[in-house]
Amino acid sequence: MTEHMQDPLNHPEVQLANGRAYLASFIISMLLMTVGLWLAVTHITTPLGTVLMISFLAGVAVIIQGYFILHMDISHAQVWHTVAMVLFLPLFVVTIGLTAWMFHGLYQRTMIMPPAASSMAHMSPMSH
Amino acid sequence: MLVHLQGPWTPLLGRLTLQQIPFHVPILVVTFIVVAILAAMVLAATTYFGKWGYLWREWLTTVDHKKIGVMYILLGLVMLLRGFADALMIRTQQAMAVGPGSPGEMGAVHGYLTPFHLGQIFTAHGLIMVVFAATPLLVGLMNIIVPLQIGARDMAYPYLNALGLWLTTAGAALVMMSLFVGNFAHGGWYGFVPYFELPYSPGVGVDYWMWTFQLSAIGTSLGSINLIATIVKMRAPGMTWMRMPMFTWASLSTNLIALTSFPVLMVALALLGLDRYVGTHFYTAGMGGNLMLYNDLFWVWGHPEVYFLILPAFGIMSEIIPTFSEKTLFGYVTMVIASFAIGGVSWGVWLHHFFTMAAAPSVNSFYSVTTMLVGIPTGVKVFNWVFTMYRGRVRYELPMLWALLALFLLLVGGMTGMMNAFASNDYMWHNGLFVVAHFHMMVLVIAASIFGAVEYWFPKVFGFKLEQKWGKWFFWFMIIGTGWTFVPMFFLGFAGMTRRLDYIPYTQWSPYLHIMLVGMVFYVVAVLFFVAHLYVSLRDRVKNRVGADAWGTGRSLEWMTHSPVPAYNYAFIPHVNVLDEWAWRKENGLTELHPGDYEGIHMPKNTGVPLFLGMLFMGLGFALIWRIWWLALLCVALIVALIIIRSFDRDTDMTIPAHTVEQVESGARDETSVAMPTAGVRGGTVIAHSILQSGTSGISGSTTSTSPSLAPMDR
Amino acid sequence: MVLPPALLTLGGCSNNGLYLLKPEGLISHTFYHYFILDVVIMLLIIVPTTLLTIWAMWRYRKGGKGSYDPAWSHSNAIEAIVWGIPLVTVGVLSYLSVKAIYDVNPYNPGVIAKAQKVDGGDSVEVDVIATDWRWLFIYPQQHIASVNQLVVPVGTPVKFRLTSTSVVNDFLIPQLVGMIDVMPGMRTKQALVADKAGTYIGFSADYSGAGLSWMHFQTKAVSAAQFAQWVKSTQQSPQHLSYAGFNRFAKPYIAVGGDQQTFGKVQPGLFDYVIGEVMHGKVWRTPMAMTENMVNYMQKQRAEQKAGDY
Amino acid sequence: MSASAAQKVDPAHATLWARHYAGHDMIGTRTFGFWLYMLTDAMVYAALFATLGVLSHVVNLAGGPSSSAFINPVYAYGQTITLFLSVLIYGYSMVALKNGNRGGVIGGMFVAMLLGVVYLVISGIDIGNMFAHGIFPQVSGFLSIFFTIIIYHALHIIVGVVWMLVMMIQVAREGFSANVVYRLINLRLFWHFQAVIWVFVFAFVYLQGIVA
Repeated sequence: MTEHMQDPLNHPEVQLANGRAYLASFIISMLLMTVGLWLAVTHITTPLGTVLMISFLAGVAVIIQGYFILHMDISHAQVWHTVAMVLFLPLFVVTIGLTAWMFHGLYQRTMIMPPAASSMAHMSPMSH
Repeated sequence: MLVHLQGPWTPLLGRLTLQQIPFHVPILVVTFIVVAILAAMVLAATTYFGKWGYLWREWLTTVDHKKIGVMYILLGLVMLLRGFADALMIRTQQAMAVGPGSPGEMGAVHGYLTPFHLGQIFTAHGLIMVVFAATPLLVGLMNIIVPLQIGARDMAYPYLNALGLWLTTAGAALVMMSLFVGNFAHGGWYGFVPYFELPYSPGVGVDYWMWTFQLSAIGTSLGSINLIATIVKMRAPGMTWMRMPMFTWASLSTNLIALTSFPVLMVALALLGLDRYVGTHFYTAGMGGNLMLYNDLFWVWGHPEVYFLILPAFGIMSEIIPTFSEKTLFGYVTMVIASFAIGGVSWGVWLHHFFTMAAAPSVNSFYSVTTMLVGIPTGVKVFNWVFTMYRGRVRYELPMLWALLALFLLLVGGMTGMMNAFASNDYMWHNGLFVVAHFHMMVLVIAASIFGAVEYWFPKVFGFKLEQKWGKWFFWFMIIGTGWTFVPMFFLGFAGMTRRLDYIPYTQWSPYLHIMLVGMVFYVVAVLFFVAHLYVSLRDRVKNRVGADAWGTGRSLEWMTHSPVPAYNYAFIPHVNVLDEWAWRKENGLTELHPGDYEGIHMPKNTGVPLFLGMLFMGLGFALIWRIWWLALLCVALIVALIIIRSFDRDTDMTIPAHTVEQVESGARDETSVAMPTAGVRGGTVIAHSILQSGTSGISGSTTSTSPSLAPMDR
Repeated sequence: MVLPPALLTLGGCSNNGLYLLKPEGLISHTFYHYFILDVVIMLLIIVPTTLLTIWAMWRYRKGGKGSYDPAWSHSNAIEAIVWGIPLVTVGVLSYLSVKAIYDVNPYNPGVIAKAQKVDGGDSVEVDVIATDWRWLFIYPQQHIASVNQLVVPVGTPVKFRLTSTSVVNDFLIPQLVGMIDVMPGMRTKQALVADKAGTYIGFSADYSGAGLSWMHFQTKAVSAAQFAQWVKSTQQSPQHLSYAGFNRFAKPYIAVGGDQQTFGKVQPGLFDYVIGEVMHGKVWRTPMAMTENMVNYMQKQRAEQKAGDY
Repeated sequence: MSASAAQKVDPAHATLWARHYAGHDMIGTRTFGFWLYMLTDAMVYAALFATLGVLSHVVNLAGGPSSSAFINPVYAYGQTITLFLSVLIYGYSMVALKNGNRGGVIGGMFVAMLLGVVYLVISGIDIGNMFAHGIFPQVSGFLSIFFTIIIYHALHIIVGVVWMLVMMIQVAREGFSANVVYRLINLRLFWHFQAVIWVFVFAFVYLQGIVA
């Protein structure tokens, strides 16, 4: 637990703060989100097209933010942060993707809303 | 109240009433009396010998990774015994309750346990063995060994380390509390929905289960962050990735699994909690919930968790087998790759825990194939261990015996695992005893490795070896018990018998159940031998004193420092030149541990905050289980306040002065005798090997209230 | 380690209850076929590995005859073999596993589809509703229902639709067909063909609460003529099952005595109706008193419920 | 491998001890661990989004309203602006830290915190409106996960606000000690990470909710 005796402000993770990068990140992500909102509200393309476009915009925004404000790069100070994130990324995809795949099939195979159900709801009990 | 509760509720005590204390269950009353007597004896002894101060200073407030590890292992052993007692009850109940004519005792319909009571027992057995026995045992071992193996003086976050321990302990304490206040969940350790929803499990049992699970999950996640950061950031100079010992590699991959998977468990449990407390519809059958979602989320964690447990076991085997083969591990690079391959594949196999869910055949095929892929790196590991023994000089001491037992059990477990991965087989015996027998083979791999690791590293931590005679009796009875219990269980699997029955309708199955009882008797005797083993070892501890390199053929860095390890681990941080640094130094006669003047060592100071936080979390859990809202709010407020107050504390570190280090080191060196082991080390001798002349320690640090004594463990 | 299996073989050669090893249906035969293949292939690997391990342990023990070479820790040839053997094995097993999954796929088992293509012919439909803790088998074509007893004709494909009222169960008849989850608010499918007349045990394999151990049923495989006879006699049964009656029937009930019964007439569409009700939030909750003191509850329940009309 | 490698190192000239080893980089270790924690939190979100994916089928509405029927994107857009702005200001506060400007750090953090409070107020109004229209988490499986995600995110903002309050006091009391500095960096990671998560929440809960 020996500490660096030097000034903590000289630490590379303090020094990487960058006002211009933060501003750029703010402007670009605001822009992307605004476009996304506009797409969603105006219904300018098909629902699927809009969903894909919004996903794309979100992806770009996240990459921009990851680079500019989370400082994900391979500099000496940040490389392990980046490695950790890269290790996690496929797991996010696996968790969401495989789950979606499994349940898409499961809904088709098991979640049949019986057509008769609603009409039977007020059926009188059978007499015998 | 947000949801409809059966039974009374008052603002002051929530659902807690006097009826929740099970006076009417004789088994629990007897258990309570025994536990109370034992607890009173321990408390009285501590008071009588005046050890409260010592306990507080040296253990309860410690942030030393070795002591925390020892406490983890103690917790694990205690819970292992509890889990074993549960297993005994399950086996006896099933053997008694065969056929419609089997009589019922003590208010049970068949056998001597009611279905509700047996349900609690098998739930507790599973949960305890997985998260409160195996996990603490392995986490404890990693805690002790990993910093030593990478040449670090401590973990990255000593305070967090203590917090992880006390959160896990809080969870374990709640499980034990459920014995005497209220009841535990009664549907299986991994929980079923919608069975665990309020309409079908109206009592507090599921809440106990949920919060204990959650606490241990938080504790383990914190631990995994700590171990990963320690390995990534705190390796000694020269300890490059490819010079790390296998156990450290295994710890890294296993903690990566924990780090990534435990959050999903927390979500799975939290959503169930929302259903039970707030009345949402995540897992309900109706109202737009999806009950299979729980299984999905749970096993997204649950399967990686299996490898979280097995990988450290593999790491232990990879340390023990080379040491007792007096030879380098075969295929080091391959072993590293295999560890990470297992960790990686573990993330894509979880559906095999619910193959019978009616997923599309393409989905089941995918998961069947990915599951089988695990067999490849596992097979490689087995072969590599065998080739480590090849051209070696294998010594059959206790740690090696355990490691080899683990190897053979792995062959059985691996084979049956491949049979389970074959989905058409699984359709037939899913939820059946074949699966149960299979995973008990695997957890016995873990158990055997843990016993091996305890034998192997015990002298490193305490400075003396465990004796061998009683240990061998323990070993052989464990083997016989295992064969006698689990071979019939495989047969019952072929009989189609399913899990968690408290009454066995088919009398054809009874011979197998009765044979298993014999196995349980062997296990009981084995436990007695284990106790004798510990007792005799403690009694003869002076005789069994060892020096740094306890087995004479240690290879990795931890064998380079004194046994027992001083608080600061290494007086001088070693510079690592090769893989198996210590073996290399011994070969080249570089075993002198005193290269120059001692320096002051900066260490973290002990603190009681983690212990208090653990207690508060236990209070929070208790309050939430019984829905005592005021207490829950109070605990949350205190937890937040305590964390903030602690963050203002500037006095968290201390420096061990150079002269104290010198005193400790020369004390350890004085004990070194000239006796040289010839134990198979090529060239050179082992200077650090020592035999203690007397029982009294040469090491005694100051024991003021703020700084811990530097003697690593009490002798 | 050797003793217990030896005892087992001595113990019960004739009727040892190892149901999975005595398949009597098309699906279970298919399972058995692949099971044997799987075991044989695995043993081809495991047995030599075990022998190799024992040989290494003996040969290279300290003081033994093995040569000692502590520096030896790498060999490309061995590495290739140790990766190669598991790789090939897993490849072969994966192929077989996928093939087996399609052969016994519960929704449309390859083997039954193939058999039907050859034989043609009808199939019998059965709607299965699992309650806490009984099995209700509805024959929608025949408008009859049977509790805790499944009667199927030999040689004819039987196609199941399954659902549950409250919690998840697993439908299993070890000698005829493997498990499929039976889930509330959801509909799963299963299919089987019985090869031989006989009575087979069937039960729920997933934990569903206190009554699980008693939640088993008889499967009677009978000839086509006997089946028709059984249908006819059941249709004479004076007991009828309407939805309102089902609502009472589905209340938690532990069938300690097997408790078989039949219904001569069943309200059409009952199966779909139950799924719809559950999807709309209907629950048959378990009373707390029942979980905690089951014996009293069972006695009270048996006094109340004397196989009444639903 | 080891033995052959061992022979390559000349024992006579090998360095055996790391004398005057300065120890590990304390700030870097602390922030790395915190980053690992943030990634586990991201995994929590991944699990929640997987849940959202599963519970977005028409069956999961259970007769309740679909998201397009009740989401008012004006509020969510307002939250986007305040959160991103707060993150930007916190960034400037970190620039002030780089320059050793104590007043700048405290001032920036104060504004960032206020914006966080504004975010919470908007979120509160939005959720309050939904509740007023009978749209509760208990209505359907879909609404359960919808509210869980947005409330979980709001809880993070609350934690961030409290943390900023604590850090402002610590900076004022202690100045830039190593402990304070690593906490400021961790808080930066925490706060900036909320913006990244919000991108997902905004895009996949709100915007796609309107489209669906």
